[in-house]
Amino acid sequence: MKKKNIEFVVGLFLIASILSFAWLSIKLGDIELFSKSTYSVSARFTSISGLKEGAVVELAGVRIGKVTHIALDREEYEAIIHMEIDSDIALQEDTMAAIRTAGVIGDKFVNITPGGADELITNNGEIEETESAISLEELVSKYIFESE
Amino acid sequence: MRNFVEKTGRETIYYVEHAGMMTIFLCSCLIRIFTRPFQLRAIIKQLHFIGAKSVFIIIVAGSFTGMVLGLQGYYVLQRFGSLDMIGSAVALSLIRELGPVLAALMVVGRAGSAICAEIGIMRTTEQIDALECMGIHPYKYLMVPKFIAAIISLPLLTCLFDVMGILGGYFAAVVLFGVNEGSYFQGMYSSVVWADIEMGLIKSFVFGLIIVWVATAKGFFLHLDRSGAFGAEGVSRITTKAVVLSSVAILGSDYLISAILL
Amino acid sequence: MKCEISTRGIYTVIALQGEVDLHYSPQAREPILTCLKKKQNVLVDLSAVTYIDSSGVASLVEGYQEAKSSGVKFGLVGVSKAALQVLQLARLDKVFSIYDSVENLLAN
Amino acid sequence: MEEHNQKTVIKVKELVTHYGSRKILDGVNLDVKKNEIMVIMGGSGSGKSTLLRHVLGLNSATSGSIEILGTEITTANQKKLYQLRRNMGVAFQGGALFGSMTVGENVELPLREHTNLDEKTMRIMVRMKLEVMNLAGVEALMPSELSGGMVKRAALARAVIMDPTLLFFDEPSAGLDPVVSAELDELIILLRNAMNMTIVVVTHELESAFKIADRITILDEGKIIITDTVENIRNSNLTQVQDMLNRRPRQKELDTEAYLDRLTGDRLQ
Repeated sequence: MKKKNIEFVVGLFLIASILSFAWLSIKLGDIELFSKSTYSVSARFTSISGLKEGAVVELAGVRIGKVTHIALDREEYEAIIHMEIDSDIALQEDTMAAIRTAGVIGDKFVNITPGGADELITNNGEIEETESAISLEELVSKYIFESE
Repeated sequence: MRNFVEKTGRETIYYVEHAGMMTIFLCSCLIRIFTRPFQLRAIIKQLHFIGAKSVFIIIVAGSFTGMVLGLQGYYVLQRFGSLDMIGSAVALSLIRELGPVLAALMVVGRAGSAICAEIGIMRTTEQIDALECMGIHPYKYLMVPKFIAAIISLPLLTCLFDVMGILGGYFAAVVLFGVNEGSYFQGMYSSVVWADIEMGLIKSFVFGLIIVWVATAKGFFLHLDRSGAFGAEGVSRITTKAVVLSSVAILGSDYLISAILL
Repeated sequence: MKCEISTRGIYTVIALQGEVDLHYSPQAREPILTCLKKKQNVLVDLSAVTYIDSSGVASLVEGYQEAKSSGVKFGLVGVSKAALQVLQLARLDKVFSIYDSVENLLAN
Repeated sequence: MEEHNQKTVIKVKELVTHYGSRKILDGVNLDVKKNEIMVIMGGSGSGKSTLLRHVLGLNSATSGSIEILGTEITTANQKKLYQLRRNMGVAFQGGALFGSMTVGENVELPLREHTNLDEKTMRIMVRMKLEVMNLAGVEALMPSELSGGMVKRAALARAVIMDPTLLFFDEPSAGLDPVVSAELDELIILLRNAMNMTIVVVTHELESAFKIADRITILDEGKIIITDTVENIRNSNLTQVQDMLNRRPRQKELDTEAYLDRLTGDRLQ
């Protein structure tokens, strides 16, 4: 009975802590257990200041994907970001991607504004229309100079 | 003057020798993890001792740590009007730093000291000699199950600590101070990435190794300790040393791992 | 260690040879228990045994218990002086039925 | 005594060992023959326990050789040493039973680790040994629930569970009352006779030594004074032996100069 007890307690411990681990890694760590089918889309920005890999891609405030890779185009001196978009979300050719900040000093994310064209962006396609990150300093200085 | 030089030399030799001995001990134990037989029953027993029996203290410590983080976070972030960041502040500090470190320190106090005393007592009462004389290797029979159990338990306990901390933070921030529940969890979801969790896991894995290593080696080499004390006094002295050493080693290696991984 | 099984009258004689030690006693235990499970009367012939240790004796004890519970006869034959000493140490010489030879037993 | 043409199972040659800078054993020579009970005697600090630890391969010597059952253990690798130890049973002074296991599990441990015997066979073997040691029914108790004498007998049961050819017993009568220690003496003789063991006993008890020994070795300050049969030891006219037999405290010439030095010298580092 005593030995059974030990096994039971150890089992309980393992279950409880593995559940914690699962919650941490799946919910917080964005590990996709059942990987949702996605397709890849890239976009070019003159500046992405502060955007990180793993950042959220939103459409109308709803999460539709994430940034998987960030690279620098060495010829054009532009940033290229690759995103994984949920495959049940269709994006039009003239979709616009913008880099935004959550709140005033929050995390950077990619905001998608849908377009009106009939043609859709396919896998490994590119979003042509982009709007770079607006830095807080620029905004502030603009405001100050204009008011002068 | 000559006396001083002599003494310094002796000290240095002692510490270098001691470090070498401990390292060889660690390596032999680690190698033996992969040799047969795999003592499942002994491992379960140690999982019970190191892991399961620490759950209560981890839950208590975790929730209070999370509550303190929620409380402090609330007062600090409120000044900047960034209360929506409280979730990520609590979660990030728990997952990256406080979870692994505090869980490890709890286990040092609860299991590390007990393991060290147990091995030390086995040494002073000739039980380790008896094992050797029965043709049973003490590393394999005594140490390996503890190593395996600690390496498994620590990451798991850390996860438990993190979750309890997040819930504690939730209690303080959301229930007590009325921060919006959605912003608490959404901030957390969007800011924590897998790399943070991975870092916490790597840390807790290393801490687990440090805890058993220091505890078992200190107990095992009790008879070689410079203080020369044997018996009950030796055990108590060596246990204190093991707790201090492993706590310091945990904090030191925490910095090193953070510096390497960041 | 070797082990030969033959039938003599109502008895199945299991003759052990050589050293019955920690290593080999399972090989002696196996046939003894199998025969007893088949409800055969078993005699274990120890006359060719050069050495028997306590694991061998333990196997015999197990056999004795099995025989008792299934209601068949179990005896030892040709117990050497050394083997008898081991039995005596555990006071088992009083427990087992010990016969000097199979022939004498069958004659009676 | 008929040990003239018997095989030597333990051969210790010119064993020298230091602890720090202190010499503990100083050229010890000892032969133990098959099937004999050899008692190693000596006062506290005479090095008798150290000698035992060396023979068991627990300590390593400064110089000299120790041969057990034909294997040189001072140079043997670990694997060989562990293999050899399966033929050796050791009962330690304090019993050295594992506190986390019951008496039965303690006695069973060597079987469990080294053999593939059936659970039931192992259980019978354990109970047989416990019966021999007069410990029937303590199988399920924890070592902490046993009396001193029972602990020693349980340790003895564990030492002989594998039916070793060599048995070592460290201080069987230390800390026991005369009746219990007499029982242990009987057990030692019984084991030798019934299981053909070679037994080495380390003790400082004269009475028990004379009762069980075939031969006795007397150690003093790391040197062997005499190794001989009980009879010859009794009749020996070596002063150290007589001192020991008559329980006379050791007499030493007082070197007044050195003595004064010791009293007035600097504090020892």
